[in-house]
Amino acid sequence: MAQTTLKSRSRQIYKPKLARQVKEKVIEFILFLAAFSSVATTVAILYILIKESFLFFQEVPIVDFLTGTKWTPLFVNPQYGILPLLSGTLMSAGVALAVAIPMGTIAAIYLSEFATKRVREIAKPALELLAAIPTVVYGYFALLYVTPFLQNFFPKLPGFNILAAGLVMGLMIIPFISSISEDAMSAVPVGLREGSYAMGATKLQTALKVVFSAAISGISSSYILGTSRAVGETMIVAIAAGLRPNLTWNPFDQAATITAFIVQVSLGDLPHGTIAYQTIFAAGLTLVLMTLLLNIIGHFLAKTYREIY
Amino acid sequence: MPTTNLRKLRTNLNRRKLINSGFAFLGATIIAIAIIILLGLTLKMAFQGAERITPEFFTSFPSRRASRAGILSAWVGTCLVMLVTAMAAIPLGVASGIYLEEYAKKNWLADLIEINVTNLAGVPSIIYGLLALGLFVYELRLGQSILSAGLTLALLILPVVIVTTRESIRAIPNSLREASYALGASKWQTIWDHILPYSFGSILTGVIIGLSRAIGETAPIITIGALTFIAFLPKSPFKSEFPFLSFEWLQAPFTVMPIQMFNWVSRPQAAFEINAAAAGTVLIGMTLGINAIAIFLRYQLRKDIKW
Amino acid sequence: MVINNSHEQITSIPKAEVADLDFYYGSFHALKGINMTLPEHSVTALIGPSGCGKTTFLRCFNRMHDLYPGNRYEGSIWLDKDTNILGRKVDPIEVRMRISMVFQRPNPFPKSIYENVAYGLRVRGENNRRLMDEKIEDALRVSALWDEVKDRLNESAYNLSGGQQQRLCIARALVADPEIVLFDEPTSALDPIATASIEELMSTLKDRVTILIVTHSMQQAARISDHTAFMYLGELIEFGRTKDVFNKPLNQQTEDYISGRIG
Amino acid sequence: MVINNSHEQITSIPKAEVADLDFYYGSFHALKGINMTLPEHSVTALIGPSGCGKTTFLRCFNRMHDLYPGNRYEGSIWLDKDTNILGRKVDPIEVRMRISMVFQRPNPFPKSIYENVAYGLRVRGENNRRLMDEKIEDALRVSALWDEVKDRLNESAYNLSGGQQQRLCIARALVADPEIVLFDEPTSALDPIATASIEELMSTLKDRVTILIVTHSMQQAARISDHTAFMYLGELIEFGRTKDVFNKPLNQQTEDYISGRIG
Amino acid sequence: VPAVKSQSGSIIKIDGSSTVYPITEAVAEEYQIENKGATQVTVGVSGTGGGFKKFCSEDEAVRTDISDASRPIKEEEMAMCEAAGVEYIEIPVAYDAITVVANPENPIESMTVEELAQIWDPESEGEITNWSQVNPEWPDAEFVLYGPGADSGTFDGFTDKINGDEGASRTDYTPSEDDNVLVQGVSSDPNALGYFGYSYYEENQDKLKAIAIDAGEGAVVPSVETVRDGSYAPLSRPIYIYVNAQAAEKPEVAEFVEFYLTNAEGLVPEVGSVPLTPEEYQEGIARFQNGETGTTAAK
Ligand SMILES: Nc1ncnc2c1ncn2[C@@H]1O[C@H](COP(=O)(O)OP(=O)(O)OP(=O)(O)O)[C@@H](O)[C@H]1O
Ligand SMILES: Nc1ncnc2c1ncn2[C@@H]1O[C@H](COP(=O)(O)OP(=O)(O)OP(=O)(O)O)[C@@H](O)[C@H]1O
Ligand SMILES: [Mg+2]
Ligand SMILES: [Mg+2]
Ligand SMILES: O=P([O-])([O-])[O-]
Repeated sequence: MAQTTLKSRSRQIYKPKLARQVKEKVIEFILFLAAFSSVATTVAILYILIKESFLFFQEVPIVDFLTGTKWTPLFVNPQYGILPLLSGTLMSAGVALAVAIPMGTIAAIYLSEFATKRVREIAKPALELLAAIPTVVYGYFALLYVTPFLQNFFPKLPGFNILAAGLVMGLMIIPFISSISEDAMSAVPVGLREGSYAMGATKLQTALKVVFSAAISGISSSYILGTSRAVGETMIVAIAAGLRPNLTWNPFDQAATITAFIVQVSLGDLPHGTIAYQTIFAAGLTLVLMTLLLNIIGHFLAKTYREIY
Repeated sequence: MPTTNLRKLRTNLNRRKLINSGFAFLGATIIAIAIIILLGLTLKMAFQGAERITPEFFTSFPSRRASRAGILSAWVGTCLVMLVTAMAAIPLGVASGIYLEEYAKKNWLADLIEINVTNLAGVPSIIYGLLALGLFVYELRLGQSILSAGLTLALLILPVVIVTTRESIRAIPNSLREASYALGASKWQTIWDHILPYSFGSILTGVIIGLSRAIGETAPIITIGALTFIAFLPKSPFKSEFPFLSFEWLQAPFTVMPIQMFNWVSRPQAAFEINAAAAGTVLIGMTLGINAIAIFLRYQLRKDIKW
Repeated sequence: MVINNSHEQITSIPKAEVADLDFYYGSFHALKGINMTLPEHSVTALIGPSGCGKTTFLRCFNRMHDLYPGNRYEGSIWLDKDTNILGRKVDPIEVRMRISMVFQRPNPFPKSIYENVAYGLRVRGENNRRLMDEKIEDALRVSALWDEVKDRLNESAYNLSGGQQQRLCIARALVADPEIVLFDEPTSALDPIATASIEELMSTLKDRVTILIVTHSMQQAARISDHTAFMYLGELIEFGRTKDVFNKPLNQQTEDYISGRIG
Repeated sequence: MVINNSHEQITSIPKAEVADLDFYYGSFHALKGINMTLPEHSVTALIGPSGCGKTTFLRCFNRMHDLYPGNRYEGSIWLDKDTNILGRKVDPIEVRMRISMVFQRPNPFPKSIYENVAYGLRVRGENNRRLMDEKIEDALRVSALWDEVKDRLNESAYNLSGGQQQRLCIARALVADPEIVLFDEPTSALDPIATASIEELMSTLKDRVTILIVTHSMQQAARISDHTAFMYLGELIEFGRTKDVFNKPLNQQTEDYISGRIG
Repeated sequence: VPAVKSQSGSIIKIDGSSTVYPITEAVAEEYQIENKGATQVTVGVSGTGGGFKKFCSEDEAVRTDISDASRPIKEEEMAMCEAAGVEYIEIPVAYDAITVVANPENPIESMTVEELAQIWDPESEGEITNWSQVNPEWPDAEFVLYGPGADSGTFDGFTDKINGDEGASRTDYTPSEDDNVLVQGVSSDPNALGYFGYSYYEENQDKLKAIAIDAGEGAVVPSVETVRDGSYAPLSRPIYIYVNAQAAEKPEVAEFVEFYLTNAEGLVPEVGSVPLTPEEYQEGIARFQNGETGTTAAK
């Protein structure tokens, strides 16, 4: 090949350098801004919550807020103890998790280790539908079908109660646990599974002793996710668990959760700037801190039990 | 191997196999129970609402008389809100996903964004409602409008879109990236010509799943204050004079399907319970329809793409 | 068509006998009419070009193919002349308790060193700590790992080097006194030093068990095995004493392979 | 320390010259003081045991290592004596436009056959359909694929067989008239027949371009290359005309490798 | 309601009392049918207090044109309105009876004002929790209370008239601005007791039982007659709409208010409330047309 063609060829390809580099940089910057928008969202959430809560805590001592056993912010002698809302939140989440964790885990083990490919391909999306149903529909189920059904066995059960809301919420949370756990278990390398089968283990032994422990990080993060779902779930409890702040540990009782309180107050359309308006932000801040704490725990769990195979 | 030994081995084996089958039965039962309960409740609702699901139900506004009340303003509102949500969440989420997967260097900033996205995914939806109330309604003065609601839900599903975008991009084998670079493509060329087209389908699937979640969200919309009697439609986005597009509808008051259902659920008259059941059935139908599209897309993609 | 150019001089007692074995992955006919005997207390090597079916054959011995749908065996593998491993009524789990396996890549469980070896006993419901300690120490000694790990039995197995992990897997395979141990290219993921230590192990192991090993290295086969089987395109082409197969192959294809002309 | 036992008889014009090349994956020193010339219009083979750095070396020529963080080059590779490929101011994208690459596994884009080849032109902003048609036909002809695909240029490239896909990748690499084409074990994922057709191609290609190829098969190196470089543990041990390297290696390690004693 | 295509402009924003809501909703519905969607009306339910907070808001984006109220505007609300420069016209639209309801399974038929006060007194919180503590003849069972929230005019009216002090109430009950929630609660719990506007009882007579109230002259059950003749005491009261005087100058608002008052007589009974007399409605129209601002209700 002649030397001249080589030269001209190289000149041709050296040409568009600067324009291209500028374009690449601009695009990268735009994409960065987009990615950063999620950080901006978090900052905005914290800003709004902290700003309003700050005003709130100027009126209400933080100790009273954390230790008070009565939550009556809208009455004549308002009391701002978050404990009743907290107990409602924890109780309903507790009932839900008592349903969802065992059922979700067993379903995940079954799907990943026992089910045939066909069954898995049908059952997994079918289970995922449980999470796709709008929560307002679940609230409807809990209030109009599940509570009356439970009243057949527990005649004293009030019309609004934690139990029905929690049970239905548990049903909704199952797929968060089963799907993510199943993914984690499926990701366990075939080599480990075959190692166990080659020792003469049954499917169950392989599933529980090898696959489960190898996938523990993914499984524990599914529990964390399920928990933060349960704690933050709103419509089911707002519709079916009752709106009365009630410091109780009895699931047969009615009780308002943090989320239900926010919804209830929002329905009344509180105007900007009143203390009643600020209460929902203080309650929201509490909720965010709870879920943040859960996430941090999840992060640690994932770190300690990182999948190492 | 001595036969006594073999016999011991077999007894032990039989016990283990029994436990094994017991568990398999338990697992299948649990899955079946969960699905049957869901199916049972849904069908019960559908039967209860069936008498109300007529064409008029879709073309009537809400009314104080249950038998005349319909979901026209609700489903139109839902569609418009979803439109805003999709328009905001898709570009933002896809761009973020691309940045995180293809550009971000391993540094504290990338870690921050990454951890932040995970965290946002766990923030309860009602908190987005509070954000919207404080930010969109009061600080930015967007009012209790379709725009506020759409943006709120867009932020809510942003983590879903980001995560699925990242996963779809990650599923593209590195060999294709290297092939493109080796031909002298720049980074953006590689992304635009290869990464995006090849992951388009699965990103779309993720977005649709995100939207199907947004469609049923009630709490954040209640928080911005949308529970009202709305018996009219927002202005049409099209008009006869130039420039033919109108954005007034963005500012309009609105209601959406889950809010309408919530409204009817909390009415005590049995007749409205039927409406609520009918609206719930339609809402589930919409959600399932959207999910079915997503599943179909995913299936089509699996069939076509094999790298 | 069954080609079986066995040399006649196999002397030891047969531990297992393969008779007319065919194997199918769905419709793909991967093993074709294999007949072979596995002599007791000796090392038998399977060699052949990539894709010829060595791994497939090996995994018939502990019914590993049962784990995946669509696989089909035909023919039989007789263990001690009385049990057909492939028999319909024979439980694959029982087979696997008698015939254990070591894989190509070390695959210790994400558990402690102790628990990895203990697993072979625990699946049988063994819980007696004294007995387990004893057996585990024994297995680790035989696998030439005891001295290196005896002070850190509770550490994670993932802290070990690749070679140590593979020896751990060997200990795990040995702990419950299997009759046959199958090795599928056990050193292909290891460096030369780790490889040497595992090869050294082999010769001591055959006092306890019968060994069947797949290897892609002819040199390795020559170094460690007593008998060698050469496979090609799913068929067993030649089987005999290692030195015979390597020095005076009966079959042209074997010779081509050994001299590097094919593969 | 630079070991460079080059035979002296290299005759053709150097297309590229490697001078004191070191390469690091993070802190891992993968290439150590390599000096070599790449003769123009000829096929140069890189051989050596697995992990010796062949792929790493090859990917220095088109700056592929720039794609991943933590990689570091030292030294230089002069192209046509005037451009240092590794130079700080040289844009890797330009390098890749002049030096293209074919990978170990065929990696066509999930696009049509036509668009696969066209992509090499499109990245340069070429859009003239007539000119593209011409160049694409030419590239496909040179890659001995034209006759097989000319009637189905709009079909997906995934409908082609592995060997056809690899030839498509070669056409893609050739379409924009590169000066050097790098091949990284281009036949290792292919069956013998496909391999033969690609080997055949090589000899016709060298009229257009300079070829550097990594292969794990010494036979292949012997068959297709004009010059051979033997690498070991990140160093270039021996470099010279292929027949010299294979028949009278200067270095003991080369001889050991060629005779199968190591690797 | 048949579909009406949206075409033009103005929106009338209404919010406030849940007691008035059914009436306003019915009027809005009829008005929009008649009007073919030319004017759009939104009706929210925030409770009387919540409604006034919006009605008198400085923020125009939030401010409503009309506020539903189940009690007259309070001093502090007047001050808020003044600060925001909002003038208003007060128009009564119906009578209401705050109705005390129990589950139909509950054997109690009537209560004296004192008994009611004892149940709802702030002092009783945590102390009085059982029917029999109030009246030994009543069942020995814990009661469960439902009532409106603190933004509610009904709450203000009830506490004022029963406990003698506006806002004085025990707090360990289920509060909701949405009376439908209260109906749900009482109807699903045999030991429940609640109170809310008459129309919510009227609509749900099959699930609820109205408790007769004895203010010293014998127990009286709420009904259209007992409200009209004043014998259902002390829990009867007029209910209002408040119209922003500035907004009233807009023709569509004026048209709507007049439509409201001319059709109220027919629509009020339909939603289970007690209508005013035709003369009273005429007076209201006159007040409105004359633009008489301020409140006339005796405090
Ligand atoms: N799960 C499977 N399904 C279908 N075909 C398979 C499967 N596993 C292996 N094969 C095919 O069966 C044949 C034998 O494979 P096998 O893995 O036994 O070869 P091998 O001799 O062990 O090769 P290597 O040395 O590469 O491990 C090959 O053609 C392979 O492609
Ligand atoms: N991305 C990487 N990061 C760190 N080390 C690497 C990386 N890629 C390769 N190496 C190491 O660099 C050395 C050379 O690897 P390279 O892939 O160049 O070998 P090779 O000669 O091509 O081997 P093969 O024949 O197996 O392809 C090996 O020790 C390898 O482990
Ligand atoms: Mg194999
Ligand atoms: Mg390589
Ligand atoms: O909603 P209220 O009528 O009780 O104010």
